[in-house]
Amino acid sequence: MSLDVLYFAWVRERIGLPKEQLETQAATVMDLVEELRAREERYAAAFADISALKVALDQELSEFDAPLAGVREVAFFPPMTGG
Amino acid sequence: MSLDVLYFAWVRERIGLPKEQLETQAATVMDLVEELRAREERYAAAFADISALKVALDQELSEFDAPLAGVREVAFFPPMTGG
Amino acid sequence: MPVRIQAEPFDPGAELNAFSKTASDVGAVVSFTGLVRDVSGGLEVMEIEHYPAMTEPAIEAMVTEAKTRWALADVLVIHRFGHLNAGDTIMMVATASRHRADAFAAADFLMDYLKSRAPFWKKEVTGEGAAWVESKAEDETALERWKA
Amino acid sequence: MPVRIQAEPFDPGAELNAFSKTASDVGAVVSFTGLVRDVSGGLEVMEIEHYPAMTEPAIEAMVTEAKTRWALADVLVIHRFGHLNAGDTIMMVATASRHRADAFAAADFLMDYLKSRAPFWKKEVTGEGAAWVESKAEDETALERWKA
Repeated sequence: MSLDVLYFAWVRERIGLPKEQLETQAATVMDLVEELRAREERYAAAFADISALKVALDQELSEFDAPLAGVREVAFFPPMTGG
Repeated sequence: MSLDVLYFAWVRERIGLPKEQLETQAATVMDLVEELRAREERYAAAFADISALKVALDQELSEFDAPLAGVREVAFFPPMTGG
Repeated sequence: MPVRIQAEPFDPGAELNAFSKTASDVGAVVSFTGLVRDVSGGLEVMEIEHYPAMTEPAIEAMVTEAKTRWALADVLVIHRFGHLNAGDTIMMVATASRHRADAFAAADFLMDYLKSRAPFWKKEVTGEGAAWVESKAEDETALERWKA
Repeated sequence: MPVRIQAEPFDPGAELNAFSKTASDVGAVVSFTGLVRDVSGGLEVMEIEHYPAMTEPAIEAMVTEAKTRWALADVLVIHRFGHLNAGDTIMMVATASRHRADAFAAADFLMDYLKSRAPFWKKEVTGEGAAWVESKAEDETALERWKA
Protein backbone atom coordinates (compact mmCIF):
# COMPACT_ATOMS: atom_id res chain seq x y z
CA MET A 1 0.00 0.00 0.00
CA SER A 2 1.07 3.59 -0.63
CA LEU A 3 1.14 6.01 2.30
CA ASP A 4 1.88 9.71 2.70
CA VAL A 5 4.01 10.07 5.81
CA LEU A 6 4.35 13.53 7.40
CA TYR A 7 6.79 14.74 10.06
CA PHE A 8 6.48 17.87 12.16
CA ALA A 9 8.64 19.93 14.53
CA TRP A 10 11.77 18.14 15.79
CA VAL A 11 10.70 14.88 14.14
CA ARG A 12 10.84 16.71 10.81
CA GLU A 13 14.19 18.25 11.72
CA ARG A 14 15.77 14.93 12.76
CA ILE A 15 14.56 13.08 9.69
CA GLY A 16 15.36 16.02 7.47
CA LEU A 17 12.18 16.18 5.44
CA PRO A 18 8.55 17.17 6.01
CA LYS A 19 6.86 14.52 3.92
CA GLU A 20 7.49 11.41 1.88
CA GLN A 21 5.52 8.76 0.06
CA LEU A 22 6.17 5.17 1.13
CA GLU A 23 5.27 1.74 -0.15
CA THR A 24 4.74 -0.51 2.85
CA GLN A 25 3.05 -3.70 4.00
CA ALA A 26 3.00 -2.52 7.64
CA ALA A 27 -0.19 -3.66 9.38
CA THR A 28 -0.05 -1.17 12.26
CA VAL A 29 1.56 2.18 13.04
CA MET A 30 4.11 0.34 15.20
CA ASP A 31 5.05 -1.92 12.26
CA LEU A 32 5.64 1.20 10.18
CA VAL A 33 7.77 2.73 12.95
CA GLU A 34 9.91 -0.46 13.03
CA GLU A 35 10.35 -0.29 9.27
CA LEU A 36 11.45 3.33 9.44
CA ARG A 37 13.81 2.74 12.38
CA ALA A 38 15.55 -0.05 10.42
CA ARG A 39 16.05 2.18 7.44
CA GLU A 40 18.57 4.83 8.49
CA GLU A 41 20.17 6.30 11.59
CA ARG A 42 18.20 9.56 11.35
CA TYR A 43 14.91 7.61 11.49
CA ALA A 44 16.18 5.52 14.39
CA ALA A 45 17.03 8.78 16.19
CA ALA A 46 13.64 10.35 15.49
CA PHE A 47 11.74 7.25 16.65
CA ALA A 48 14.09 6.30 19.53
CA ASP A 49 11.42 7.02 22.17
CA ILE A 50 7.89 6.80 20.87
CA SER A 51 6.47 7.75 24.27
CA ALA A 52 7.65 11.26 23.29
CA LEU A 53 5.66 11.10 20.03
CA LYS A 54 2.11 11.30 18.81
CA VAL A 55 0.60 9.92 15.64
CA ALA A 56 -2.35 11.03 13.52
CA LEU A 57 -4.05 8.84 10.90
CA ASP A 58 -5.82 10.79 8.17
CA GLN A 59 -5.64 13.90 10.37
CA GLU A 60 -7.12 12.27 13.46
CA LEU A 61 -5.08 11.60 16.62
CA SER A 62 -4.58 7.86 16.99
CA GLU A 63 -2.45 5.25 18.78
CA PHE A 64 0.69 3.34 17.83
CA ASP A 65 -1.15 0.00 17.87
CA ALA A 66 -3.80 1.23 15.41
CA PRO A 67 -4.16 -0.68 12.10
CA LEU A 68 -3.14 1.08 8.88
CA ALA A 69 -5.70 -0.62 6.62
CA GLY A 70 -7.50 2.03 4.56
CA VAL A 71 -5.30 4.86 5.86
CA ARG A 72 -3.93 7.40 3.32
CA GLU A 73 -1.89 9.75 5.51
CA VAL A 74 0.19 9.12 8.63
CA ALA A 75 1.72 12.01 10.62
CA PHE A 76 4.32 11.79 13.39
CA PHE A 77 5.01 14.68 15.73
CA PRO A 78 5.84 15.61 19.34
CA PRO A 79 3.02 16.62 21.74
CA MET A 80 1.32 19.76 20.51
CA THR A 81 2.13 23.16 21.98
CA GLY A 82 -0.56 25.44 20.61
CA GLY A 83 -2.44 28.24 22.29
CA MET B 1 -24.48 61.94 67.21
CA SER B 2 -24.83 63.21 63.66
CA LEU B 3 -24.94 60.67 60.80
CA ASP B 4 -25.11 60.90 57.04
CA VAL B 5 -27.60 58.26 55.90
CA LEU B 6 -27.59 57.23 52.23
CA TYR B 7 -30.15 55.20 50.27
CA PHE B 8 -29.62 53.48 46.94
CA ALA B 9 -31.75 51.81 44.24
CA TRP B 10 -35.28 50.89 45.37
CA VAL B 11 -34.54 51.89 48.96
CA ARG B 12 -33.87 55.40 47.65
CA GLU B 13 -37.02 55.28 45.53
CA ARG B 14 -39.26 54.10 48.38
CA ILE B 15 -37.94 56.65 50.85
CA GLY B 16 -37.90 59.35 48.20
CA LEU B 17 -34.47 60.81 48.81
CA PRO B 18 -30.85 59.76 48.26
CA LYS B 19 -29.32 61.15 51.43
CA GLU B 20 -30.15 62.85 54.70
CA GLN B 21 -28.42 63.98 57.85
CA LEU B 22 -29.81 62.56 61.09
CA GLU B 23 -29.31 63.21 64.79
CA THR B 24 -29.61 59.89 66.60
CA GLN B 25 -28.67 58.05 69.79
CA ALA B 26 -28.97 54.65 68.10
CA ALA B 27 -26.30 52.27 69.37
CA THR B 28 -26.45 49.81 66.47
CA VAL B 29 -27.57 49.75 62.85
CA MET B 30 -30.68 47.84 63.95
CA ASP B 31 -31.55 50.58 66.47
CA LEU B 32 -31.29 53.11 63.65
CA VAL B 33 -33.53 50.98 61.43
CA GLU B 34 -36.16 50.84 64.22
CA GLU B 35 -35.98 54.61 64.61
CA LEU B 36 -36.48 55.11 60.86
CA ARG B 37 -39.31 52.56 60.66
CA ALA B 38 -41.18 54.40 63.43
CA ARG B 39 -40.85 57.68 61.63
CA GLU B 40 -43.03 57.45 58.53
CA GLU B 41 -44.81 54.89 56.38
CA ARG B 42 -42.30 55.21 53.51
CA TYR B 43 -39.44 54.27 55.87
CA ALA B 44 -41.46 51.38 57.29
CA ALA B 45 -42.03 50.19 53.69
CA ALA B 46 -38.35 50.49 52.75
CA PHE B 47 -37.19 48.63 55.88
CA ALA B 48 -40.04 46.10 56.03
CA ASP B 49 -37.74 43.16 55.29
CA ILE B 50 -34.13 43.80 56.21
CA SER B 51 -33.13 40.35 54.96
CA ALA B 52 -33.53 41.97 51.51
CA LEU B 53 -31.14 44.78 52.45
CA LYS B 54 -27.46 45.38 52.97
CA VAL B 55 -25.73 48.05 55.00
CA ALA B 56 -22.37 49.78 54.67
CA LEU B 57 -20.68 51.76 57.46
CA ASP B 58 -18.23 54.37 56.24
CA GLN B 59 -18.20 52.66 52.81
CA GLU B 60 -17.51 49.18 54.14
CA LEU B 61 -20.07 46.36 54.04
CA SER B 62 -21.24 45.61 57.56
CA GLU B 63 -24.00 43.86 59.52
CA PHE B 64 -27.24 45.06 61.10
CA ASP B 65 -26.01 44.28 64.62
CA ALA B 66 -22.85 46.39 64.17
CA PRO B 67 -22.33 49.31 66.59
CA LEU B 68 -22.57 52.87 65.25
CA ALA B 69 -20.00 54.42 67.61
CA GLY B 70 -17.51 56.46 65.58
CA VAL B 71 -19.37 55.95 62.30
CA ARG B 72 -19.90 58.98 60.03
CA GLU B 73 -21.84 57.50 57.10
CA VAL B 74 -24.44 54.72 56.93
CA ALA B 75 -25.75 53.43 53.59
CA PHE B 76 -28.73 51.13 53.00
CA PHE B 77 -29.27 49.32 49.71
CA PRO B 78 -30.46 46.06 48.13
CA PRO B 79 -27.90 43.38 47.19
CA MET B 80 -25.55 44.70 44.55
CA THR B 81 -25.99 43.82 40.90
CA GLY B 82 -22.78 44.99 39.26
CA GLY B 83 -20.70 43.39 36.55
CA MET C 1 -4.94 53.66 36.39
CA PRO C 2 -6.25 50.14 36.78
CA VAL C 3 -9.78 50.93 38.08
CA ARG C 4 -12.04 53.38 36.24
CA ILE C 5 -15.65 54.18 37.12
CA GLN C 6 -17.23 56.37 34.48
CA ALA C 7 -20.46 57.46 32.81
CA GLU C 8 -18.84 57.73 29.38
CA PRO C 9 -18.84 54.86 26.89
CA PHE C 10 -15.48 53.19 26.24
CA ASP C 11 -14.01 51.06 23.48
CA PRO C 12 -13.30 47.54 24.84
CA GLY C 13 -11.10 46.60 21.88
CA ALA C 14 -8.92 49.68 22.23
CA GLU C 15 -8.71 49.05 25.99
CA LEU C 16 -7.72 45.42 25.43
CA ASN C 17 -4.96 46.39 23.01
CA ALA C 18 -3.60 49.13 25.27
CA PHE C 19 -3.73 46.80 28.28
CA SER C 20 -1.92 43.97 26.46
CA LYS C 21 0.94 46.33 25.63
CA THR C 22 1.56 47.71 29.13
CA ALA C 23 3.26 44.82 30.90
CA SER C 24 6.33 42.94 29.78
CA ASP C 25 6.78 39.19 30.27
CA VAL C 26 3.05 38.61 29.73
CA GLY C 27 1.95 35.51 27.82
CA ALA C 28 -1.77 35.45 28.61
CA VAL C 29 -4.47 38.11 28.70
CA VAL C 30 -8.08 37.31 29.64
CA SER C 31 -10.85 39.84 29.22
CA PHE C 32 -14.48 39.87 30.22
CA THR C 33 -16.93 42.37 28.82
CA GLY C 34 -20.50 42.71 30.06
CA LEU C 35 -23.07 44.05 27.60
CA VAL C 36 -26.60 45.38 27.82
CA ARG C 37 -28.44 42.53 26.13
CA ASP C 38 -29.98 43.53 22.85
CA VAL C 39 -33.04 41.31 23.02
CA SER C 40 -34.70 41.25 19.63
CA GLY C 41 -38.16 42.78 19.71
CA GLY C 42 -37.72 44.36 23.15
CA LEU C 43 -35.02 46.98 22.96
CA GLU C 44 -33.62 47.40 26.42
CA VAL C 45 -32.17 50.40 28.16
CA MET C 46 -30.29 50.21 31.42
CA GLU C 47 -29.82 52.69 34.27
CA ILE C 48 -26.92 51.97 36.60
CA GLU C 49 -26.68 53.61 39.99
CA HIS C 50 -23.61 53.39 42.18
CA TYR C 51 -22.20 54.60 45.50
CA PRO C 52 -19.35 56.86 44.41
CA ALA C 53 -17.45 57.05 47.70
CA MET C 54 -17.44 53.26 48.04
CA THR C 55 -17.15 51.95 44.47
CA GLU C 56 -13.51 52.55 43.70
CA PRO C 57 -12.11 51.52 47.12
CA ALA C 58 -14.24 48.35 47.06
CA ILE C 59 -13.01 47.36 43.61
CA GLU C 60 -9.42 48.22 44.45
CA ALA C 61 -9.65 45.88 47.45
CA MET C 62 -10.85 43.09 45.12
CA VAL C 63 -7.97 43.75 42.74
CA THR C 64 -5.49 43.66 45.63
CA GLU C 65 -6.96 40.36 46.79
CA ALA C 66 -6.69 38.92 43.26
CA LYS C 67 -3.04 39.98 43.06
CA THR C 68 -2.39 38.19 46.35
CA ARG C 69 -3.95 34.97 45.10
CA TRP C 70 -2.52 34.79 41.58
CA ALA C 71 0.65 35.86 39.75
CA LEU C 72 -0.69 38.84 37.82
CA ALA C 73 1.33 41.32 35.83
CA ASP C 74 -1.58 43.73 35.54
CA VAL C 75 -5.34 44.15 36.08
CA LEU C 76 -7.84 46.51 34.47
CA VAL C 77 -11.41 47.20 35.62
CA ILE C 78 -13.72 49.67 33.88
CA HIS C 79 -17.36 50.00 34.98
CA ARG C 80 -19.93 52.43 33.65
CA PHE C 81 -22.84 54.03 35.49
CA GLY C 82 -25.76 56.17 34.34
CA HIS C 83 -27.78 55.63 31.18
CA LEU C 84 -26.83 52.77 28.82
CA ASN C 85 -28.41 51.56 25.59
CA ALA C 86 -28.92 48.06 24.23
CA GLY C 87 -25.64 46.61 22.98
CA ASP C 88 -23.54 49.03 25.07
CA THR C 89 -20.62 47.67 27.02
CA ILE C 90 -21.41 47.96 30.74
CA MET C 91 -18.05 46.96 32.10
CA MET C 92 -14.80 45.19 31.41
CA VAL C 93 -12.22 43.26 33.39
CA ALA C 94 -8.84 42.29 31.99
CA THR C 95 -6.04 40.29 33.61
CA ALA C 96 -2.50 39.72 32.37
CA SER C 97 -0.16 36.98 33.52
CA ARG C 98 2.68 34.78 32.34
CA HIS C 99 0.35 31.78 32.38
CA ARG C 100 -3.23 31.29 31.31
CA ALA C 101 -4.47 29.56 34.48
CA ASP C 102 -3.70 32.62 36.62
CA ALA C 103 -5.25 35.03 34.12
CA PHE C 104 -8.45 32.95 33.83
CA ALA C 105 -8.89 32.38 37.57
CA ALA C 106 -8.31 36.04 38.46
CA ALA C 107 -10.79 37.32 35.85
CA ASP C 108 -13.40 34.80 36.97
CA PHE C 109 -12.83 35.76 40.63
CA LEU C 110 -13.04 39.49 39.93
CA MET C 111 -16.28 39.05 37.99
CA ASP C 112 -17.88 37.09 40.84
CA TYR C 113 -16.95 39.82 43.31
CA LEU C 114 -17.90 42.72 41.05
CA LYS C 115 -21.28 41.06 40.49
CA SER C 116 -22.27 40.87 44.16
CA ARG C 117 -19.90 43.07 46.15
CA ALA C 118 -19.25 46.21 44.11
CA PRO C 119 -21.91 48.84 44.92
CA PHE C 120 -23.74 49.03 41.59
CA TRP C 121 -27.46 48.59 41.04
CA LYS C 122 -28.95 47.97 37.62
CA LYS C 123 -32.41 48.97 36.49
CA GLU C 124 -33.74 47.52 33.25
CA VAL C 125 -36.14 49.55 31.19
CA THR C 126 -38.12 47.63 28.55
CA GLY C 127 -41.39 48.09 26.70
CA GLU C 128 -43.15 46.63 29.76
CA GLY C 129 -41.69 49.13 32.21
CA ALA C 130 -38.73 49.55 34.53
CA ALA C 131 -37.47 47.05 37.11
CA TRP C 132 -34.43 46.78 39.37
CA VAL C 133 -32.36 43.74 38.49
CA GLU C 134 -32.58 41.24 41.34
CA SER C 135 -29.50 39.55 42.69
CA LYS C 136 -29.41 35.80 42.04
CA ALA C 137 -28.81 33.03 44.54
CA GLU C 138 -26.31 31.55 42.05
CA ASP C 139 -24.19 34.70 42.33
CA GLU C 140 -23.80 34.13 46.08
CA THR C 141 -23.06 30.46 45.40
CA ALA C 142 -20.38 31.50 42.91
CA LEU C 143 -18.57 33.40 45.68
CA GLU C 144 -18.33 30.23 47.76
CA ARG C 145 -15.81 28.89 45.23
CA TRP C 146 -13.24 31.43 46.39
CA LYS C 147 -13.47 30.87 50.14
CA ALA C 148 -10.07 29.99 51.54
CA MET D 1 -16.04 32.35 9.93
CA PRO D 2 -15.42 31.29 13.52
CA VAL D 3 -12.04 29.52 13.06
CA ARG D 4 -9.15 31.24 11.29
CA ILE D 5 -5.63 29.89 10.90
CA GLN D 6 -3.32 32.49 9.40
CA ALA D 7 0.24 33.70 9.06
CA GLU D 8 -0.78 37.37 9.07
CA PRO D 9 -0.90 39.44 12.25
CA PHE D 10 -4.36 40.42 13.49
CA ASP D 11 -5.75 43.11 15.78
CA PRO D 12 -7.25 41.46 18.90
CA GLY D 13 -9.12 44.62 19.93
CA ALA D 14 -10.77 45.01 16.55
CA GLU D 15 -11.63 41.30 16.56
CA LEU D 16 -13.14 41.56 20.05
CA ASN D 17 -15.30 44.52 19.06
CA ALA D 18 -16.50 42.88 15.85
CA PHE D 19 -17.21 39.62 17.69
CA SER D 20 -19.19 41.36 20.46
CA LYS D 21 -21.45 42.96 17.88
CA THR D 22 -22.34 39.83 15.90
CA ALA D 23 -24.74 38.04 18.21
CA SER D 24 -27.88 39.44 19.78
CA ASP D 25 -29.02 38.55 23.30
CA VAL D 26 -25.41 38.36 24.49
CA GLY D 27 -24.59 39.62 27.97
CA ALA D 28 -21.09 38.21 28.44
CA VAL D 29 -18.01 38.01 26.22
CA VAL D 30 -14.78 36.37 27.40
CA SER D 31 -11.59 36.63 25.38
CA PHE D 32 -8.20 35.03 25.74
CA THR D 33 -5.17 36.30 23.88
CA GLY D 34 -1.83 34.53 23.89
CA LEU D 35 1.27 36.67 23.34
CA VAL D 36 4.92 36.05 22.53
CA ARG D 37 6.47 37.03 25.83
CA ASP D 38 8.61 40.10 25.61
CA VAL D 39 11.20 39.14 28.21
CA SER D 40 13.30 42.16 29.03
CA GLY D 41 16.90 41.67 28.05
CA GLY D 42 16.22 38.57 25.93
CA LEU D 43 14.09 39.56 23.00
CA GLU D 44 12.28 36.48 21.85
CA VAL D 45 11.14 35.39 18.42
CA MET D 46 8.78 32.50 17.83
CA GLU D 47 8.34 30.12 14.91
CA ILE D 48 5.06 28.25 14.82
CA GLU D 49 4.61 25.18 12.66
CA HIS D 50 1.27 23.50 12.10
CA TYR D 51 -0.39 20.64 10.21
CA PRO D 52 -2.61 22.48 7.74
CA ALA D 53 -4.91 19.61 6.77
CA MET D 54 -5.63 18.80 10.42
CA THR D 55 -5.61 22.16 12.19
CA GLU D 56 -8.95 23.61 11.19
CA PRO D 57 -10.98 20.36 11.47
CA ALA D 58 -9.42 19.66 14.90
CA ILE D 59 -10.30 23.13 16.20
CA GLU D 60 -13.77 23.01 14.71
CA ALA D 61 -14.38 19.75 16.57
CA MET D 62 -13.35 21.49 19.83
CA VAL D 63 -15.70 24.38 19.12
CA THR D 64 -18.56 21.96 18.39
CA GLU D 65 -17.86 20.17 21.67
CA ALA D 66 -17.84 23.48 23.56
CA LYS D 67 -21.19 24.43 22.04
CA THR D 68 -22.62 21.10 23.19
CA ARG D 69 -21.46 21.66 26.75
CA TRP D 70 -22.37 25.32 27.24
CA ALA D 71 -25.00 27.77 26.00
CA LEU D 72 -22.91 29.82 23.58
CA ALA D 73 -24.17 32.42 21.15
CA ASP D 74 -20.88 32.50 19.27
CA VAL D 75 -17.23 31.39 19.34
CA LEU D 76 -14.16 32.83 17.63
CA VAL D 77 -10.73 31.19 17.31
CA ILE D 78 -7.80 32.81 15.51
CA HIS D 79 -4.37 31.16 15.56
CA ARG D 80 -1.25 32.33 13.77
CA PHE D 81 1.59 30.25 12.37
CA GLY D 82 4.97 31.18 10.89
CA HIS D 83 7.31 33.86 12.20
CA LEU D 84 6.23 35.96 15.21
CA ASN D 85 8.04 38.69 17.11
CA ALA D 86 8.14 39.49 20.82
CA GLY D 87 4.88 41.08 21.92
CA ASP D 88 2.95 39.70 18.93
CA THR D 89 -0.41 38.11 19.51
CA ILE D 90 -0.14 34.37 18.79
CA MET D 91 -3.78 33.49 19.06
CA MET D 92 -7.15 34.47 20.41
CA VAL D 93 -10.29 32.73 21.62
CA ALA D 94 -13.54 34.56 22.29
CA THR D 95 -16.84 33.20 23.58
CA ALA D 96 -20.21 34.95 23.80
CA SER D 97 -23.11 33.88 25.96
CA ARG D 98 -26.08 35.24 27.87
CA HIS D 99 -24.31 34.44 31.14
CA ARG D 100 -20.75 34.80 32.31
CA ALA D 101 -20.31 31.29 33.71
CA ASP D 102 -20.84 29.69 30.29
CA ALA D 103 -18.58 32.18 28.53
CA PHE D 104 -15.76 31.66 31.08
CA ALA D 105 -15.98 27.86 31.14
CA ALA D 106 -16.06 27.55 27.35
CA ALA D 107 -13.04 29.85 26.85
CA ASP D 108 -11.09 27.98 29.53
CA PHE D 109 -12.01 24.61 27.97
CA LEU D 110 -11.07 25.73 24.45
CA MET D 111 -7.70 27.02 25.65
CA ASP D 112 -6.90 23.73 27.38
CA TYR D 113 -7.71 21.81 24.19
CA LEU D 114 -5.94 24.23 21.85
CA LYS D 115 -2.86 24.00 24.05
CA SER D 116 -2.46 20.22 23.84
CA ARG D 117 -4.69 18.94 21.03
CA ALA D 118 -4.49 21.44 18.17
CA PRO D 119 -1.56 20.54 15.86
CA PHE D 120 0.73 23.51 16.47
CA TRP D 121 4.37 23.37 17.53
CA LYS D 122 6.21 26.39 18.87
CA LYS D 123 9.91 27.05 18.57
CA GLU D 124 11.43 29.79 20.70
CA VAL D 125 14.41 31.70 19.39
CA THR D 126 16.40 33.68 21.97
CA GLY D 127 19.92 35.00 22.31
CA GLU D 128 20.94 31.53 23.52
CA GLY D 129 19.59 29.68 20.48
CA ALA D 130 16.44 27.97 19.27
CA ALA D 131 14.41 25.35 21.13
CA TRP D 132 11.09 23.61 20.59
CA VAL D 133 8.68 24.43 23.39
CA GLU D 134 8.05 21.29 25.41
CA SER D 135 4.56 20.28 26.41
CA LYS D 136 3.94 20.45 30.15
CA ALA D 137 2.52 17.76 32.39
CA GLU D 138 0.21 20.42 33.84
CA ASP D 139 -1.37 20.91 30.41
CA GLU D 140 -2.41 17.24 30.34
CA THR D 141 -3.65 17.56 33.91
CA ALA D 142 -5.72 20.58 32.89
CA LEU D 143 -7.56 18.41 30.34
CA GLU D 144 -8.64 16.03 33.10
CA ARG D 145 -10.94 18.77 34.42
CA TRP D 146 -13.20 18.38 31.39
CA LYS D 147 -13.61 14.61 31.40
CA ALA D 148 -17.28 13.68 31.53
